[in-house]
This record gives sequence, C-alpha cells and structure tokens, in this order.
Amino acid sequence: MDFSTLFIIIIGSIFVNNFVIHRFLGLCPYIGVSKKMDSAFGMGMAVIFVMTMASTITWLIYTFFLNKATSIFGIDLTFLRTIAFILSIAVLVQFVEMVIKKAAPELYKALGIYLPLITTNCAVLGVSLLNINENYNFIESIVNGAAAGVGFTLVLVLMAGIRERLEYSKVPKSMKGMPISFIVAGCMALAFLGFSGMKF
Amino acid sequence: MNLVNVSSSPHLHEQVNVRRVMWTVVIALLPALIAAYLFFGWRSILITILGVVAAVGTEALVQFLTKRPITISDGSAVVTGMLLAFNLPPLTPWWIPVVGSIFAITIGKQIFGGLGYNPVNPALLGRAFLMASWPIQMTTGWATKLANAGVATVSGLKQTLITGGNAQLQNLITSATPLNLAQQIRGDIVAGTAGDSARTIFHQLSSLDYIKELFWGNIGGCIGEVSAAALILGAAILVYKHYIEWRIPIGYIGTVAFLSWMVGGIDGLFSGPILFHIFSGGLILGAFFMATDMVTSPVTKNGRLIFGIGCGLLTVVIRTWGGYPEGVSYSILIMNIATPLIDKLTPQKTFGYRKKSNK
Amino acid sequence: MLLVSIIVLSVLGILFGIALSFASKVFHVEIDPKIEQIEEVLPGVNCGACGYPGCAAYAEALVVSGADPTLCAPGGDNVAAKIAKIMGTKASKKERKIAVIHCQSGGIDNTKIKFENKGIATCQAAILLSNGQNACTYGCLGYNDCYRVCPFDAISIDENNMRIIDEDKCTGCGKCVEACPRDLIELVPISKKVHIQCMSHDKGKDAKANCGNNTACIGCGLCVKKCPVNAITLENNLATINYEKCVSCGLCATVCPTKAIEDRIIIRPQPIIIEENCIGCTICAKKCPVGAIDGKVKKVHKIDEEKCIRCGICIDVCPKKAIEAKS
Amino acid sequence: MCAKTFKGGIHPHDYKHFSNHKAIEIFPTPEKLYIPLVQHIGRPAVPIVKVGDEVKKGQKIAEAGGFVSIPMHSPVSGKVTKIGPYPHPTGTIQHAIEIENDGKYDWISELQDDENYYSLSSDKMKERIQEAGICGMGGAGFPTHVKLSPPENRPIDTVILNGVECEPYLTSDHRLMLEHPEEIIEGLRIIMKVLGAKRGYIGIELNKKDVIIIFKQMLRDHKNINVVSCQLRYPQGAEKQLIFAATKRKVPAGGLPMDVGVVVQNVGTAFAIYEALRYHKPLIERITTISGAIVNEPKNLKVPIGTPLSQLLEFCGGTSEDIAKIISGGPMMGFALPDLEAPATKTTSGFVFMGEKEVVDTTEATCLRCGRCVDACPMNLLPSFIADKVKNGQYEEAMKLGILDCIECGSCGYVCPSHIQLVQWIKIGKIEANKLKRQDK
Amino acid sequence: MKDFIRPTLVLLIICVISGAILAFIYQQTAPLIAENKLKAEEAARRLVLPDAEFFKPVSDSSEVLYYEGYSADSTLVGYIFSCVQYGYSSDVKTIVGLTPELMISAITVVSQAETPGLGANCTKDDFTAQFTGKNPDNIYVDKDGGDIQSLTGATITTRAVTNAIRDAFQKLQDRL
Amino acid sequence: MKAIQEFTKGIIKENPVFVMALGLCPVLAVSTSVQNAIGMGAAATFVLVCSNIFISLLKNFIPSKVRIPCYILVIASFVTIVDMAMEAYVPPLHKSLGIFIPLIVVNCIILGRAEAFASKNGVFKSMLDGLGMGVGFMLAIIVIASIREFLGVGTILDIRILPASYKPMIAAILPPGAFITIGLLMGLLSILQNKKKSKA
Ligand SMILES: Cc1cc2nc3c(=O)[nH]c(=O)nc-3n(C[C@H](O)[C@H](O)[C@H](O)COP(=O)(O)O)c2cc1C
Ligand SMILES: Cc1cc2nc3c(=O)[nH]c(=O)nc-3n(C[C@H](O)[C@H](O)[C@H](O)COP(=O)(O)O)c2cc1C
Ligand SMILES: Cc1cc2nc3c(=O)[nH]c(=O)nc-3n(C[C@H](O)[C@H](O)[C@H](O)COP(=O)(O)O)c2cc1C
Ligand SMILES: Cc1cc2nc3c(=O)[nH]c(=O)nc-3n(C[C@H](O)[C@H](O)[C@H](O)CO)c2cc1C
Ligand code: SF4
Ligand code: SF4
Ligand code: SF4
Ligand code: SF4
Ligand code: FES
Repeated sequence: MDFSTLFIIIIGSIFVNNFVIHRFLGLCPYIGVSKKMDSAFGMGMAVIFVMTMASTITWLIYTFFLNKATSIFGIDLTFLRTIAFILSIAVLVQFVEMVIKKAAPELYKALGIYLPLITTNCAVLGVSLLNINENYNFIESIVNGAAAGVGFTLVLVLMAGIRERLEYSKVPKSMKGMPISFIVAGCMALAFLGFSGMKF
Repeated sequence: MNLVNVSSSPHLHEQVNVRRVMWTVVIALLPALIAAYLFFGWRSILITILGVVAAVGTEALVQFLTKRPITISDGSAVVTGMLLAFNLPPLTPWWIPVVGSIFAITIGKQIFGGLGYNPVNPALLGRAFLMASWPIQMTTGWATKLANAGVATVSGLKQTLITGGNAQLQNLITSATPLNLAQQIRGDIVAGTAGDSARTIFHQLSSLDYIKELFWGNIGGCIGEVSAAALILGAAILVYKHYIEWRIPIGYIGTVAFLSWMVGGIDGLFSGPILFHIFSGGLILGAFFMATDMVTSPVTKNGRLIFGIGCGLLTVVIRTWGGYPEGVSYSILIMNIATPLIDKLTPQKTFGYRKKSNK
Repeated sequence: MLLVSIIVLSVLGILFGIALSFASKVFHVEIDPKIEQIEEVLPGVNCGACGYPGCAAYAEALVVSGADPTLCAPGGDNVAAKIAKIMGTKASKKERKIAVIHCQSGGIDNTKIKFENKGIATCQAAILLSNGQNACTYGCLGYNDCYRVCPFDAISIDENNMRIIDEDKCTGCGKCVEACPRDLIELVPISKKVHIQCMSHDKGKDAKANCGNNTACIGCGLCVKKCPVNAITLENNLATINYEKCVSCGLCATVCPTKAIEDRIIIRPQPIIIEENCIGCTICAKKCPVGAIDGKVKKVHKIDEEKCIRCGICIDVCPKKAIEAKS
Repeated sequence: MCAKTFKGGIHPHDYKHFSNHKAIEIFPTPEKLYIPLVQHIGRPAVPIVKVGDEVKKGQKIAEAGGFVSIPMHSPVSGKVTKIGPYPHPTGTIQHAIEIENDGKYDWISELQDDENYYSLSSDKMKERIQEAGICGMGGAGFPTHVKLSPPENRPIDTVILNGVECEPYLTSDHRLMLEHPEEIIEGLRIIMKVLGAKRGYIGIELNKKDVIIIFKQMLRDHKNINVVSCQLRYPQGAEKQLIFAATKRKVPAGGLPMDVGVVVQNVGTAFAIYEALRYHKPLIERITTISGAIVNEPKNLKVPIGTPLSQLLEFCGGTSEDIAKIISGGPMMGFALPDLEAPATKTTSGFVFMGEKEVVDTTEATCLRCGRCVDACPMNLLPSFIADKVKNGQYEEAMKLGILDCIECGSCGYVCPSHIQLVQWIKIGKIEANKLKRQDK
Repeated sequence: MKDFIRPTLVLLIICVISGAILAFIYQQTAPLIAENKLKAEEAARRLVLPDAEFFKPVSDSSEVLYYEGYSADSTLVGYIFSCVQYGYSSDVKTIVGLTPELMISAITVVSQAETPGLGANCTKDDFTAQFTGKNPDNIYVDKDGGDIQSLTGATITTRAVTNAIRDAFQKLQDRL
Repeated sequence: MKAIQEFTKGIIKENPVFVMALGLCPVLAVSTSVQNAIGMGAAATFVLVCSNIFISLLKNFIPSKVRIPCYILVIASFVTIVDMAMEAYVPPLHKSLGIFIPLIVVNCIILGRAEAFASKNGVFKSMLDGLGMGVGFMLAIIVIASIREFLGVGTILDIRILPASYKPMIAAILPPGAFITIGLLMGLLSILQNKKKSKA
C-alpha cells in the first residue's frame, strides 16, 4: 500500500477539494444543520460513518457486478451504477438507522437521528461516483469516503460556530438566516482557496 | 442642583475607546507606509489612499443606505483600507484597491452588521477576493521595481546567477518576491531538477547580508510588508499601548520559525532558514497587524495562543507545499473561520477552579 | 444484457426488500403514535430545512417539545395544517386577550426624572440603578423592553417614545408582561375598553407630583362610587378595575379628576329596541346595570335614554337580537 | 523584598493625594441621623424602639434579625422621630430609624476600660463582638461574628487584615492604620485568638509606604504576624486576590476563604473589634473619606453612622463646581447616588464627587472582542461572553461561564474600549442566575 | 409473513421494470455513445495531424502507446501520442501530433478542470498554436527559460502541458 | 387550488431554490455558465415531471415501508435515462455537467416533491407541480448563472456583453462567487418580499 497516495487523498478531500465548498456536494445539510454546533457535530459524525460505509459497499457492487472487466457477469452494466448505488445507500442508511435505534438508543440519540438526512445528501452518492471516476482501489475508496466525511464535518462545524456567533450580531434583517449563511460559506470558500494548488 | 448622572460601577475608565485604538493602529502603520514610499515611490501612497478612500466611502454609503448610524470616524474602515492596500503590489492597477475595499467593507464587514460582528478579517477577505479574481494583476505589479531594487541590493545573488549561467533561474528573479523565489527554487531542488547554482542562491537568500536587506525592506513585496523594521516599530506602539497582546504574534512567529527551520530547508529536516522566513513576505505585517485584529481572533487566552500557532502552521504549510508563495493571508483567514470554534473549545478556568471535589 | 441487468437489479431489490421488512420488524421501537402520524404527513425528504436533523427528529420535536408546526419548507402550508390537526389545536374558546400598559408616562416629554440614567438602556437594568430614574417609582421606565421582546411586532413606539400596542397584532402571548420589570402590563380581554392607566401606590399628592403626565391615580375613589357594576376597588391609594365585572361603560373615566382612566371607545352607540322582535323576556332589563330598561313581561321593553349609559350589555344578552346599536 | 500580587487586574490612577495627608477629623454629630436597618449582608435588623422613644448614645435600637444579622445602636442621645423608608447608600430605599439629636450625647452607660480583654474566652469575645453590632467594614458588611464562627471542619490557621485599600480616592483605612496601628494589631490578635489561628498578615499596598514602615516596626515583637506589601494593582484588596498574594492559596471557585483556612478582615473591622472588647463600645461611628477633585476640602472624617451625605459635604466646604456624579464607596465598585440624602453606614468607606469633566462616557459601542476584559479579569472569567449571554437572556449559559464567580470588581469595564457596561450586565445576570439556582434547589 | 412479501414484491417489480427499461435504453444509446467517443478521439487526432486520413494504434503488450497517422496513400505522415500531468487543480490531458521529423504539428488539450479564466484557457487556440513547429524534446515555459509563452497567471498549467509533452516524448523517443 | 397555480407556485412563491433552499448542490456547481444552467434545469425538470407522474400513478400500489426505496428507484431510472440520452446526443453538455447529472437522483427537490406532492395527488396535478418546480429550479439556476457568467467571463451564453478590455472577475465563477451570489440574491428576494408584505 502506498501511504503517500493515501495521504494525498486525505489532504485532498479534506482541505484542497473539500466536498462542500469546493465540489459543492452536501450543501443542503451544510446550510440546514449548521445552526448549532452540537447538531453539526452529530451530523458530521453520522456522515463520516455513512460515507465510509457507502464507499465500501458501492465499490464492491461496482467492481463485482457492474464493471465489465472485473464483474462476475463479464458484461458492462455501468449504466446501472446510479440506480444501484443510490438504492444500496438508501437501504443501507435505513437499515443502519433501525439497527442503531434498537440496539443502541444512546448512540441513536447522538448520531442516529441524523441518518435519514443523509440518504438524500449528494455528498454520499457523490463520493461513491467519484471513487469510480478516479479509479480508486478498494482501500483508497474507503479512505476517500472517510476523508470526505471528515472534510464535510470540518466545514459544517466551523460554519455552525460562526452561525452561533452571528446570533449575537446585528445582521440586517433581510440577510438573516439562509442568506448570511451563504455569505459565510463564500468567505470560507475564499479562505480555503489558500489550500488550492497544494502539492506534496 | 442639576440632575446628576447615575450609572453602574466602575465610575473610572481607562482613557481608551474604539476610535483611539483604531487611529493608533493607523499611526502604527505609517512607518511602513513611509518605508514603502522610500522603496517603491509615490505609487504606493496613491494605492494606499485609494484603498482608504474607497473603504471609508463604501462604509459611509452602506450605512447611509441601510439607515444605520454612520461611524466612519471610528477609523476602522481606514485601518481596513490601509491594510488591504498594504497587501497589494505597489504597481497594481488603480482600480484594484478600490474594488478590493468595496468588497472588503460590504461583504466582509457591513453585511454582518458592521464593526465587531464580522467573522473574518475584511482586509484579508478583500485580498483573497482580489487574488481569486485578478491573479495576474495581483501577482505581477512588483516586477519592474524589484528588478531595480534587486540589482542594487542583491547584487551578489545576481552575480551568482549570471556566472552560474542557468537561464531558467535568471528569469525567476525578475518576477518574484523573495519568498516566491525561494519556494520555486526549493521546489526544483527537492524535485531534483535544479543545478548547483540553485543551491547557492538558496543559501544566498538565507545569508545574513540578505536578511539585513529583508529587515530594512530593500526587497520586492507588497506595499506594506516591505520593511520589517518599520513594521516592528509600529507594532511596538501597539504593544506598548496594550492594544495587541503577545500571544498571537509570538505564537505565530514562533511557530513559523520552528516549522520553517524544520521543513523549510534544502538539506533535509531542521535546516530551514529561520530568519529568512520571519522577515520575508507578510509575516511581520500579518502577525502584528492582521492576525491581531481582535474582532476576528479568539477572546480566550489559550484560544489566542492556539490561533497564533494555527496561523503559523498553516503559513508554513502553504509556503512549503501550497499553490501560493505566500501563506500569511490565507492562514489568517482560515484561522478566522475557526475562531468561534476555538473560543468554544478553550473555556477559561475561573480563578480557584477545581474539579468537582468531594465536599 | 437485458436479462442480466434485470437479474442484478432484482437480486438487489429482493435482498433489500427483505432486509428492510425484516429490520423494520425486528428492530421495531415503540414510539408515541402521534410522532408516527406526523412522520406520515411530513414529506420525508429529510432536507433539514426545518432546522432539525430530519423529518423524524422534527416530528419528535413537535410532539415532545412543541416545536413550531410551520417549519417544514417542502411541505408548506398544507403540511403545517395537517400537523396542527394531529397536534390537536388547543384553540380555546376563551376570549382573546391583549396586552394593556397601565401607565401613561414613559415618553420623552411626559416623564419626570430624578437623575440622568447613564447605565444600560433597558428597563431591566434601569430599576437596578437607584430604582429607576423616573420620579414615579411605579411608572414606565421608557426603555422599551416590552417592545423588544414582542415576537409579533405588536408594539410600536411613537415619536414621543410611547409604546402603542396594536390590538390586531397582539396575540396575548404575555412575553411583554414577563419582561416589564415594573409589572405595568396586563393581559386583558379584548372587549374591555376602559383601563386605569396608572399603577402608582403613592399618596395622592406624591403620585400626582411624581407623574410627568399629571395623570396619576390619586386614590380619590370617585370612580369606585360611579361604577355601576362595582368593578373598581381602591387599595393602597390605587384604583383597580376588575375586568370580570367591568362592562366598559366608561362612566368611571368621565369622573376621574386626573384623567387616569382611559376610555378607548370613542362613540358609544345608543341601543334601540326593535319593537317587532322584542318578546318581552325581561332578560335585558335584568342585566342592565343602571336599570335603564323598563321591562314588563311579554310587553315590548323600553330604554330610558337618559339613564342609559350605552354599555351595550343588553345588545349582547338579548336572545332574540331585538336590540340594535344606533349611533 | 518583592511585592506580592495576583494575575490580571488593572492599574488605575489612585487619586489618593486629595486626602491621604489629611488627619482624621471628628465630624460633629448632626441634628438628625438616619440609621438604616440594613447595613450588612443578611437579615435586616428589627427595631426595638418606637417613634417618640427617647434613646441614649450607644443604646441598642434594633436587634439582629437572626444569626446572620447584627444589632444597631444609636450614635447619639435623642428622640426617635420616624421609622420608615429612606434612601440608602446603595442607591436603594431601605427602612431606617430617624433620630433627632438632643445635643446631650448621654451614653447609655459610661464606657468601661476592660484591660483584661485579651484573657476572655473565645466565645465571650465573639459574644461581645456580636453585641457591638460589628460587620465587615471593608465593603460587603458580612456580620463579623459569623465569620469568626467557622464550622468545625474548616479550621482557620491564618488571618489576614486587609489594609490594601486599592480603590482610588479612598484613604480612610490608610489614615486609620497610620493613626491607630496598635489598636489594629490588637484587633488582629483578638481575631487570631478567637479563631485559634497561628499566623497573621496585614496586607498593605505599596502606595502606603509610611504605614508599611510603621507596622514593620511595631510587629518586630510579634513573630507570627507579618506585613505583606502588595503591588499597586487593582483589585488587590479583593479577598481572594489578597489571600493569593499573601499565602499563594487559591480560594476555590464558589468557595469561601475558610475553605483554605483563611479569614480576611478589614483593618477598620479589627479596630472596631478592639474597641468593642476593650471598651464595650458598639459600632456607632467609622472613618469615611470625602474626596474628589471638585470637593473644596477633601477630608477623612470620623462620622457617626446615619449622618446624611449632604452634611458631610457641607463640612468639607462643598464643591467648586456642579456635581455631576455622587459615588458612595470607591469609584470602581461604589454606587452612584441620585442625591445627597443617603446616610453613612457601617460599610461606608467614603464618598467621591465628580464634576462633569471626570464623568466617563458610558455609551456602549459594539464589543470588539478585543479580550482586554478577559486579560483584566482577576477571576479569569470571560466578561464579554458573559455579557453577551445575559443580553440574550441565556442565563444558564452565563452560569456555565461562571457569572456567579464574578466579584464585580469592575476591572473589565475599566479597560473596555467599547465602554460595554459589563458589570451592569453581569449584575443583571447574577440576579436572574440566582433565581434559576434557587429554582433548581 | 405478508408483511414481508408485499414490500419485497413491489420493490422487485419496480426493479425488474427499471432494469428492463434501462437496459433497453442502454442498448439504444450505447452504440451512439461509443461512436461519439470514437468520433471525439478521431476528431482530436485529426486536429493535431490534419494530413492523416487514418490512424493505426501502436501498442505495447496491453496499452496503446501512440498512433501512427497515414495519408490516403498510406504514407506515414506523423505520430500521435497523448500525455497527462497534474496542473493547478486537475490532470491536464493533451494530445500531441508529430510530423515524421518529430516536430510538433499541433496539440490539443482534451481534458482538464483548471480554473476557468486562468488555467482553463489552455484549451484555447492562441495557446496551443504556439507549440506547432517546436521540438518536443526541448520545450520549456518562458519562466523556465524556454519560449513557450505561459498563460497569464497560469504558469502552473502551462508548465503542466509543456512538461507533460516533453516527458512523454522523451519516453517515446526511442520507439518512434 | 387551480391547476395553473400548481404550476406557478413553484416559480416564485415556493421557489425550490430561493425559498426552500433545496437542491442547492447542482445549482451552485453548474451555474458557471448559462448554457450549463439550461442543460441542468432541463434535465432536472424532465426527471421531476416524469417521476411525479409515475409516483402519483403508483401511489396506491407502493407499501409505505419501502416507499422511499421505491421512489428512489423510479427517480434513479429516469435520471439514468437522461444521463444516457445526454451522453448520446449532447456529449459536450454531458461532459461539463459532470457527475451532477447522476446526482439529480439525490436532489432533495425531486424526492421532496415525490413524497410531499405526487404521492398524495392525481397525475395531472402532479405533472403540473413537477413542471412548475422544475421551471422554478431552472429559472433560479439561470439567474445565478447569468450573474456569474456575466461578471466572471463578461459573456452571457457565450455572447460577449462586456468589452474585451473588461478584466473578468474570476472569483465569480469560482466557488466563493457561487455562494456569495446566491446569498445576495436570497437577501434581495427577502427585501422584496418584506416590501410586498408591508404594502399589503
Ligand atoms: C452567603 C454568605 C455566607 C458567608 N459565610 C461565611 C462563613 O461562613 N465564614 C466566613 O468566614 N465568611 C463567610 N462569608 C463572608 C465572605 O467570605 C466574605 O468575607 C464576605 O462576602 C465579604 O467579602 P467581600 O467584601 O470581599 O465581598 C459569607 C458570605 C456570604 C455572602
Ligand atoms: C474588588 C474588591 C476590592 C476590594 N477592596 C478592598 C480593600 O481595598 N480593602 C478592604 O478592606 N476590603 C476590600 N474588599 C473587600 C474584601 O474582599 C473583604 O471582603 C474584606 O476585606 C473582608 O473584611 P471585612 O469582612 O472586615 O470587611 C474588596 C472586595 C472586592 C470584591
Ligand atoms: C482561484 C485561483 C485559481 C488559480 N488557478 C490557476 C490555474 O488554473 N492554473 C494555474 O496555473 N495557476 C492558477 N492559479 C495560480 C496563480 O495564478 C499563480 O500565481 C500563478 O499560477 C503563478 O503565477 P504566474 O503565472 O504569474 O507566474 C490560481 C490562483 C487562484 C487564486
Ligand atoms: C490591532 C488591530 C488590528 C487590525 N487588523 C485589521 C485587519 O487586519 N483587517 C481589517 O480589516 N481591520 C483590522 N483592524 C480594524 C478593525 O478591527 C476591523 O475593521 C474590524 O475587523 C471590522 O469589524 C484592526 C484593528 C486593530 C486594533
Ligand atoms: S408581547 Fe405578546 S402580549 Fe405583549 S404585545 Fe406582543 S403579542 Fe401582545
Ligand atoms: S417594559 Fe414596562 S417599564 Fe419598560 S417600557 Fe415597557 S411598559 Fe415601560
Ligand atoms: S468579570 Fe467580574 S471579576 Fe472579572 S473583571 Fe469583570 S467585574 Fe471583575
Ligand atoms: S473589553 Fe469590551 S470590547 Fe473588548 S472584548 Fe471585552 S467587552 Fe468586548
Ligand atoms: S442538493 Fe441537497 S445536499 Fe446536494
């Protein structure tokens, strides 16, 4: 295993090509669940979990069912990738939610309640598709999934911090809420440009 | 008897207010402006004035339009305009500081409610915006002047270049600030594509003679960052007045010093040129005047230290591996964004605080 | 190709179908049926627009902590209405109450002050500094805490810095009542239109001297005597209206020497009996507080306009709607 | 020797030059006195005289309202003319007993000189202190006998006398220490005996070098009592900060000095204790500073409790220009008063008068988050955050930030460039937070 | 048991229908897509070697190394190879045409995701035209002392294109 | 509600982007040029209309336990169809929209309308609703894209509007520009709405 590749994937997905503010994936929860730091953190943790799981499972489905070269059927079914991926993600999330709810109610309170939000989060499907596009291998896919989740969590929590502070500010009435959140996101995106073009 | 005043204690107050703080910062920035005039000529003053006028004008206009009290006399817009201009190359087009200031004040400050509410440093946000929008204008304005200054002061360096005969490298110096140069040379050396002359230049850059030039400001760079000496003079005023506190600048510069020593060299770990990294680029300006912007830095004491260290870390990372030669502005911006989080994670222990003792 | 793709999808479908049905059975958790009901009506998009992490969380918040039912953006009004239905709108049949400020002072030119308050400009802060800057220690401080807490913009401030409560906008939420540190605000049924606008317990002379508006209640008791329904009591130098008894006839306001009583009804229409409708039930006559109705059983009743105070009670009580207001 | 201090704090100009060279003058007892029933922390005292009663000087006119309370005594002989609400030097209205001076100054029983006071038992001593109506004279007015009765499990080994007087303008403790050092040391010895403490300290700030020299000299034969010279820094006189400076012990947050085996008393309290034990003298007068740039003759006065401020000012020659602010206590923690009616009480260490020029602008700008308040806070709190929470009604959050540990020293307000009225916000918050706390219980 | 069957069945049915429809449409579009792809590649090759009529891939054991371009009369009119290097924020893929004398006939950048307005300008003709006629073995960006004029503000992208061509060429050189 | 209103509500009153803030990822990601915006808008509208129709047809047939997976399946099928069709007939557009075409699956608007509207209403109404939402979505992207393309390139639909001497504000077509543009637009919209309200 080439650790430097993994390192680059990690840095890339967290900072340089951050899923939210560089690739524009997962914006709905980014704006929706960033009012409070606590829920942002919970959401983030849940996303890390689901993204890692989704990366794993979709890579397996793709490799063994869909991709012509490696598939057990030996025919090209890549056109089914969207439908297969989203279906498995949706079911996976729903399944995990039910299991946690029963098995670990505490964990469910902390993380599980965010799970349903994640099905329709493009970041999850996005990471699965990107893994395929980038030709990542199994380990790389998983690492990329986790790193993307961490990157998502990072900006989500930072955003929540700023929004909590904005509660005390005199933001003009018409800019309150969503509009100002986008402006903050813009500021973050400008700041994160500092990571652009990073090479190791 | 006329009516007396009643208010809550304390009834004494230090002779300090927002206006005084801001105008003191303006004064503290003047030495650097004078230095810029000496090294770059009138144009640097013109750019600064344009930045300030645009910032103050925008602030007044926005406050007028939103029917808020007009507070331009508190001087914060002046500081913003000035610091924005200080981050521009001296020969940048005239409209760059104007557009930058407008953006800085509207999107960077007033939209959040004005002074005290902005999450990120307006001047740096303005600069980042300009950098993203017009990178050419933002990265080429110092070329000619540096060429002249370069001949006069970095003559030894130039000599090496000519005799070393590496045409590629010769081109570099005409268009880059010292940091840019160092980054590229280092990149080439690490990648193994540079000749011996590159190594010599790199060592030249970290020689004491050259550091002296850096310190006095005889090099290329942005308007405000050129003379470390003038900046330190101004910073001394702020430190003396207790308008800035040691944790951020010391944490910042200390971290940069350590990390650049660790990874910034060409002879393996712990060979980096420390002084070169401290005095080149906008580090002094950033550490004393921009990272210390109280509005956008943490309030807690430990938070401020962490903030400084974080800025230092990011600066070195960007300087060493990033797409930009200079990491100061971006690292401060990124840490600005993390400020509320830092504040939250570094609560202070009340005097006498103990972990729940059994009563 | 066709076959294989069908097979692949089918396998996935069966697998997942079984997995889900199985899981929903095995891992079923009992929850409040209301939560489930609401979850059913919610769109299930889990977009987070409501600010809660997902529809289920919002449903729970609605039931458990009484969240605002109008937060679901994709669902819109439709869903909001349904939620309200499930939650069982506690629309009580009680009369709507609105806030009334019992003080006519607190403006720029109608307040007497003892000293200049340079502290924090809120009412809550002001009473901590020598008990407030105004001479009247019962009166409005004028820093508009009430205005700031009102979630419905029902309070406005006029040029004289006086607070005006918009009767249409006020929902009687009571936020301002809580906020006022002088306890000047009371929730009053909206139909009650006569209010004593003073809370001063000072002795008559002091009360008047301290009141910047000269409209303090001096405790003279004239209103008590005048009130036809004995709704006013005088205690500790202050007259108070018992709104349960008050019929808003406004008589008290006419006798108050300091104009401490405000009558919000500008014109009281004269009730007139529509003779063909009157069945002579005597209800109105019994209810008239001043005995202005001459009511013999089964005879058309008559109103003595001299005696009548135009309180309108008869209009309300008449079972046959035989009394009408004529201006 | 290196002067001791604590972390945080500020360096205001001390303005003590107005009065620190003025010997204590005795203020002639006025026509009418107003003795508030609340001059201390705890239950109000309960009057035991009626309107119209004749009273003698030193006669008990109000009884302690409970254990944590003190009795009040009449500073003059005369007639009780009224019992009712009257302005109080904290800016509030409190019940007070009004006494008309008959000019005779008859003591209820002549003062006895009890030379053997030091051999009294500790309980007896406490009883006498309690009877004399002594409460802390350093500001808060905590009943002294309570402080001298720590629970069994809190043995006291150290007593610190607080002669720091870090408030600007005030010099009453300074003059007292200068003019009555022996009595103060005796007072300290009494306290130490009552508590069974082995060590004593007298904390004095360096701007009172004369006092430090005197005490050092006098304490040569008291090996267990030391002078602690403290650096000039506000609030050096605050209990927890002084304890830290003298002993390096940190009183736990939310705790009391006795948790670290220390009791702190003001030097004036020690003096009053001495007088109570030796002469059976109740606490009916105290030293008060009348100062300020606009006061014609700033003075240190020995005033009978209950003297209205207007008379004190008159005695000091009035003011040279219109009064813009009247402060009871020092300018850092004192209360601004609306008028001159309030009387001096047992805890009144001084009155300060300010003219228009000295009054600071208190218009709040927006918080810059500069953190100067954080640096200044001797309790290491985050005043600006606390104020933010209070402004938004988040009192529970404010409690988490330690609002109840604030000592209201005013350091934060002093340094704030935006003139945020931090202390007032905190005071508001404390009231609400205490309400919440009570609800929880 | 019914709880299990119905949902599963419904899901199954929808899956089957979806699968069928998709497979059908795929069969309809797949040739078109493949054709598009080929056409695009072909077009790119034609662009960089306009004289050629048809192309012949030259492969190593598994992958195509380069193409040879032939005119209608089957004379070799040049070579085509593709190369890729990471630019500022993405891989920049270039197709290069060589004359039989191993000089560049033309290049075209076929895929990149550089910054619009900066690095993305590398697809523009003004930029690519300057490579024509140069010796691929010795091209450098002006900043590195060569004569490839860099895109304003995007030296990194320029360098990626230039260096990629040079490196790839140097690797292929012996086999041409 | 009149049928026409089902259509128009999506355009302004319940605009999915500005008012509901749903489906933001594609909006921001592809609004770098008006051409992309139109392509994405059209694709999303197609999917929205088709899936609304189908789901309203199937609404009685689908058991609630698996309704989400079923909806997703339907939607994913249409998305795949669009994906393949675009790749076959308009390859350049397909290329520039990138992975955001498959990501239409998770666009919250589509699933949202399916759940909130189509699963409860008749076919015709559902179709109109889908069409309205789709057009609203498309309009929103076009507005944002026009601004960004205008400022960031100086053109609209590749037609040069600003003189060539205009130095394009590149930031406008970078991520920060996307966030700030939508933030300001939302603010503007809320100012307009407040004006309207205060007039009414
Ligand atoms: C509610 C309360 C209880 C106290 N209990 C004691 C006590 O038991 N023992 C003691 O030595 N001091 C006690 N104190 C006194 C404090 O330690 C302190 O001396 C007093 O509050 C005055 O301090 P200050 O002037 O610094 O505010 C108590 C104070 C308060 C307010
Ligand atoms: C900010 C602050 C400053 C204080 N300064 C003094 C002071 O200068 N002198 C003093 O005797 N007490 C001062 N105190 C009161 C002391 O904390 C303490 O309550 C007192 O010394 C206890 O003694 P007592 O009970 O005899 O008053 C101060 C309190 C605070 C909170
Ligand atoms: C937002 C942004 C995007 C950039 N994109 C590119 C790019 O696509 N290609 C590139 O070579 N440089 C890019 N740069 C890097 C700078 O323009 C860098 O200064 C330049 O590449 C080197 O300067 P020079 O071309 O003037 O030598 C970008 C910079 C910024 C701020
Ligand atoms: C020490 C100090 C540093 C400052 N640095 C900046 C700065 O870097 N950028 C800026 O826009 N304003 C700066 N200001 C001014 C002011 O804080 C700024 O306008 C606020 O961020 C606007 O809310 C500074 C002020 C002080 C006192
Ligand atoms: S706060 Fe509530 S009760 Fe008071 S005016 Fe507003 S709506 Fe009415
Ligand atoms: S809260 Fe009470 S005191 Fe304050 S302005 Fe309103 S009515 Fe007056
Ligand atoms: S917060 Fe309290 S303890 Fe801290 S400085 Fe302010 S007043 Fe003093
Ligand atoms: S000193 Fe004032 S401005 Fe500075 S952080 Fe504290 S409250 Fe804010
Ligand atoms: S469209 Fe909602 S998360 Fe991307």
